[in-house]
Amino acid sequence: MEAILSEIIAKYNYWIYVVLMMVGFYAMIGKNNLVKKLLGMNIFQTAIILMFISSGVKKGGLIPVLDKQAALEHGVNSALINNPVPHVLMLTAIVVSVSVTGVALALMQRIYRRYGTLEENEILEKIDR
Amino acid sequence: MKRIALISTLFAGVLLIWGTRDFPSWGDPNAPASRHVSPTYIERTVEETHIPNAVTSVLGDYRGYDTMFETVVIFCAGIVVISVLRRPDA
Amino acid sequence: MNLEPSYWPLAAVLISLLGVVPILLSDRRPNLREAWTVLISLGKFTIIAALLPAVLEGGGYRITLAEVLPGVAIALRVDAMGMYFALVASFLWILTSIYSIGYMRALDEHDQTRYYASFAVAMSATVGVAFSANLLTLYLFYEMLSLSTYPLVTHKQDAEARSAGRKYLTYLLGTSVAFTLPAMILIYTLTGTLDFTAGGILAGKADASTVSLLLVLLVFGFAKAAVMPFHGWLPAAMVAPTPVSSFLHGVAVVKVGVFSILRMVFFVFGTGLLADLNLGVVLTTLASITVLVASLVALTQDNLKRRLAYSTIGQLSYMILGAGMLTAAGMTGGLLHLSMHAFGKITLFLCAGAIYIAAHKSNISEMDGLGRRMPVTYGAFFLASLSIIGMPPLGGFLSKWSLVVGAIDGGQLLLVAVVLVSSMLNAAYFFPIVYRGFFARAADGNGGEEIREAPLLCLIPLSITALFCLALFLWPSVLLQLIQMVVSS
Amino acid sequence: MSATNLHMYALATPLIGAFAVMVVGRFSRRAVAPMVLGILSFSFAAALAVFLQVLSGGGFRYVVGNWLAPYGIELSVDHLGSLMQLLVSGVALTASVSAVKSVAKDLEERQHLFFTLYLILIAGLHGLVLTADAFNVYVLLEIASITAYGLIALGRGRAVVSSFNYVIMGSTGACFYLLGIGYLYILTGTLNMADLARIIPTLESGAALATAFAFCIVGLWIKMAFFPLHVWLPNAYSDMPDGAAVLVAPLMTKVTIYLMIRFMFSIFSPAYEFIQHAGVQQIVVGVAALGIVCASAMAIAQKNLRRMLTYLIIAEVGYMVGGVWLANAQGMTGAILHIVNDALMTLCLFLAVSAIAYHEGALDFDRLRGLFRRMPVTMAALVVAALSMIGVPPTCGFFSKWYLLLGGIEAGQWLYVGALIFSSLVNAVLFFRVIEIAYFRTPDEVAHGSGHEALQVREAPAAMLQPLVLAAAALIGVGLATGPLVQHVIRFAVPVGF
Amino acid sequence: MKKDHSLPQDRPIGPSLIIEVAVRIMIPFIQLFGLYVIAHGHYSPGGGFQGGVVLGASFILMAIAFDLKTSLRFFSLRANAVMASSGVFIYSGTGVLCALMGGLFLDYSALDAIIPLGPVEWRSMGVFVVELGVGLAVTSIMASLFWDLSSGGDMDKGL
Repeated sequence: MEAILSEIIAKYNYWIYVVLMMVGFYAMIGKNNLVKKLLGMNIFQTAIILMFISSGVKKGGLIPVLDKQAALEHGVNSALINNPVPHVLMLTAIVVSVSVTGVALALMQRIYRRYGTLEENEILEKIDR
Repeated sequence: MKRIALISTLFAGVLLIWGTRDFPSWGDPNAPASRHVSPTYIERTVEETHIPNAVTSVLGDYRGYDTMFETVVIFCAGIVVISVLRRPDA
Repeated sequence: MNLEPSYWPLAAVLISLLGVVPILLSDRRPNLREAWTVLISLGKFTIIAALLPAVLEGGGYRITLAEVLPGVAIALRVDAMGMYFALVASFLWILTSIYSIGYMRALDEHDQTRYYASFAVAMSATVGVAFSANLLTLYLFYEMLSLSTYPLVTHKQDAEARSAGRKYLTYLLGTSVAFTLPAMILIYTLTGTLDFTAGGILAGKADASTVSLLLVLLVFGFAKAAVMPFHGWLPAAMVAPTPVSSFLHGVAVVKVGVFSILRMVFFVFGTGLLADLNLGVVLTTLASITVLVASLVALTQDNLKRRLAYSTIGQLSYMILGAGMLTAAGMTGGLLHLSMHAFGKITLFLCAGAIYIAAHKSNISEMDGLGRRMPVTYGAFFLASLSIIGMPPLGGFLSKWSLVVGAIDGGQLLLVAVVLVSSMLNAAYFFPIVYRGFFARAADGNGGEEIREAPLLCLIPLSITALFCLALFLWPSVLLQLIQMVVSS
Repeated sequence: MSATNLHMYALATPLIGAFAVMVVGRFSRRAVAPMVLGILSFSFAAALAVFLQVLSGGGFRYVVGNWLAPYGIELSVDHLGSLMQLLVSGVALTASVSAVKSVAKDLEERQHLFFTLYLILIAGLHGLVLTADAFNVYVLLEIASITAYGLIALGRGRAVVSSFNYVIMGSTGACFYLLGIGYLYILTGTLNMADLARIIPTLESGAALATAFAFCIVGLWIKMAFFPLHVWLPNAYSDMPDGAAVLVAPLMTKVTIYLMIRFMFSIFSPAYEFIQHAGVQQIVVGVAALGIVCASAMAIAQKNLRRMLTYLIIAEVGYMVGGVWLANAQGMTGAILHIVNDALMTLCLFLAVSAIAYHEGALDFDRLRGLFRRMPVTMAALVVAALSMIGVPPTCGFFSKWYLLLGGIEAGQWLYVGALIFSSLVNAVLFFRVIEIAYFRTPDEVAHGSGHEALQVREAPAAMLQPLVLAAAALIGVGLATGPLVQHVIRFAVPVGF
Repeated sequence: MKKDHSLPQDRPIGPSLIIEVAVRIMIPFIQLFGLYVIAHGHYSPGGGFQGGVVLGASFILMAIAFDLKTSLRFFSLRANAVMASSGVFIYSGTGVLCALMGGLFLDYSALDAIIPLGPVEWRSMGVFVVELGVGLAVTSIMASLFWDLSSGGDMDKGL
């Protein structure tokens, strides 16, 4: 019991992100409407971003922006400063997700202009005939 | 279709949660992610790059190669949107 | 056997391959094109004949082009067996190309350039198979032969020809990819090499079951040998123009199949290994069945070329039979039959072509009384069929005789019976043709008169080959010498 | 220019050239084609120089920005990497010669956009084959994918829909990969491949590692269209413009397979996949065999040459994944060799397709009648490529198939061996059907006496024939050079451990 | 700016004076802030992307408040394309320049050979140059993304 409780306290954030991921993933592959697929993709990517960021947290850590003079005179105690790497990685991931979203939106506009709908099954039957 | 999606989603989710078993607890300053490479950035950023903002120094210098391609990615996105939407037959 | 490096084998293979270029270039000028063809065929024969003396002295030539896999190169070598086959094939090519000039012109066929070009490619593939130094090279040229003969088989381009071509490729490519390639890789994994070495490379490397599996795979894999049940392509391929059938399906293609199987038996498995494991019986059973069944089927065919095709299927299995006996005389007979049958069968096909040109008849039942109109053709036909049946004083007698001797040496009296019975059957399906030709009254008296002999360009080659059936009985020394070198090694 | 940076120049030239093309193309259309060709030939020359340098001096590792690994991003220019870079730049150059023509015909209004994306895609592929950093792989994968989305969307008919499906599937794959990398980062705190490979064996956290491995590998499988995850590929590849297909079809899947090899052997180890989880290996090889069979069967059902080829690509992916997972040196050699050969084969096939489409338009089988009369050179090259696909020596397809079969027999994976042979037979059937139609069937208008121009020779422009002939020659050349290639290059790429 | 009253009236909500005035006042400050975020990225949270997005947002706001033509008047399509290309070019060009100066790719300290600031200082400078490039690219791409997506490619009028 004690162990389980501590486990929950230690990991609950990851589990929340996993649930968020499942939501996004299901929307991506299960939904019929293209917009919903795209939203699912964004949810999925957001969940991943959250997971990364939360992996960089240190209890009572400060933001990784130092005071130049202090750092030069008597170094820094890295244990008190949050891990910058996940932020960097996730900046990249955010940009990627923005780009993919933009591309997908543009494609969707063309699809709508061509087929007059965004429901996958309707599009497919329009293609067949 | 939906059933397959649901099953695969649940499978993935269970796998992921099972995977978190071995994770360090949240905010643990001794987690490998906080111990292995990142402290070096924080400690060295000022004397190696004169940039007190560790995020900027890692973004622009230590991992600048990533950032370059990330800029290229968004550039690509712009080009793709232009080429998809601004077309004669549109 | 000491093989000295030399570029001549490569030249022998390449000359007709490169000869394709001038043939294609002189597309518009038939005389020039056919002059090239004859010239190339003569050149090829000359080169190969020039290599002969060294081989007769027990030497030979070799050349390695590229080492493509560890321990396996694309390499050529000239040894007794290859020389024997190459000699026969390249000699017959000269006659066939002369004959096809007459034939194609008489019938005024279309796409003659394509015809001659693929013929030349097929020829280099054949010699390539003869001179291959290892299984990979042999496979390479084997596939090349299948592909280059495809346009010849489908020359007519009508629905029948297309389906025939489809059948042809399905059988030949299919078996080679499905059986030969795995067998080859299996051998490579077992021995680490694919080179042909006298006495075999598998000895001691594989257990009985593997060896027998390999044997069956390879016998069926080289479906050009038309061992039943993979014989269906041969009758189908008879839609091709007669020179093609005569040369490729009387000589080159089918003999390549048999040659490859014999190569396997002598140089990959090694007769010793087969004898130890008592696997000759596998070959002999398959062969005997094919011989008898094919001969029986041949009896029922009315179309002359189809009957000849089935006769070919039967005759091919004599050679495998001989190899399967694993006795010196038997092998001699098998190898000797390779050339004897080549000369005999090509004569028969050429005659069939001549009859078709002269009388436009392809069914035996319509050929009553033709013999009196075209005595030369029918004379040649008679000689050749005698040779194939195995009557003295014709070449076929020698080979069948040594086959029988071999069977007796091996104490396999059953095989003696097979040979004799099948010879009876041969007689049974050849004599009626000759008989009808000379003695039967033409069913319809009219229209027989204007039939004359075929053009000279057709007559000369077939008479030459017919005479060779006779000559080989009297002077077989060179061939026998080569064969002895193979068998003794 | 110092020699140590040559591979970076090979990468950066297309990248910088892309912006130049973007700007210059707005003002003059005519300048685009020569620029592209010049850029790519320089990049090819540089890649060739790097390859020779590696052949003589051995591979080396390169730290971008002069930050030592694991702090900076590291590139590994080893035998395999430089071979792949040579392949990428060579194929890109050859394809672009033909692409210039077909693009000028298909979408002359938006050439400069097309070639901007085209060059950035090439740069991304260069980066992918060089990088030794797990996260960098993700970014570059996205670059390659986004440009590919754009190139596909430029295509005909329902291209946008295919492209959108590709977007969804591709981002799923990318997200999976990123997720796996995230798990690895949380466990190890590093992203450098060598560093990961050093740390991973010391971890005793099996569950998280297995999860990370599973998600990364599945993500890559989605990107490479491995059998059950292949649904996006046929539409996407058959709808994109020919100019793009000649680049994307040969390279994308192959480079992803190369990434899988890198991931499996540079981050994880053969011991991890094949010894600790031997069951998985059996399953994957089985699935690969199944994929080969199914893809070949689906290829038979197609009525259109281009679609048929797309299904064959899926089958070939099965070859290579299976070969890698055979877990022995022969299979590995076969897989790497087949990456090269299959890239060349696919290049040759798609070049032929685009050359045919240049005049004929659609590629349904009944449109191919009498094509041998009209385009003899193109069809001859197509035949060579077909023989290579079937696996007839001395074309290169035979030798990689040889190694794969060797590995399959060595590993006792008879299912896989059977699948390979089956697919070779199916290829024979497929291609000889095409050849027969193109060779013997005469077009209807000719059959009706009229319209003999259908039998006149009307080849594609020389700019499309030269690369085609070159590729066909390369098929035979590489086939004959297999021995040295394996001896001097691929031998070093096979990971130690088996 | 008289011609603002000649704006197309066919939008669901006509031009609303309050919004337009407010936006006209805000935009300079937004852009200033964007530049600050880019420039001050070394010493405070910020950098090329963040600042670029803010700058792009200013044009997007312009397009929303007035209409697309207005924002295009301040930021033409051609300038946009050139800025985007040059932004990315600055970044990759810096990398190649470092290589050409005899260092490794993206090794800013090699630029010391051009203007001697000291290798370490050059690293900071290089990062700044690079961030500028990123800012340029992100600004223009953000704007063009919005224009294209909102007008479906034909740049007549926004939402």
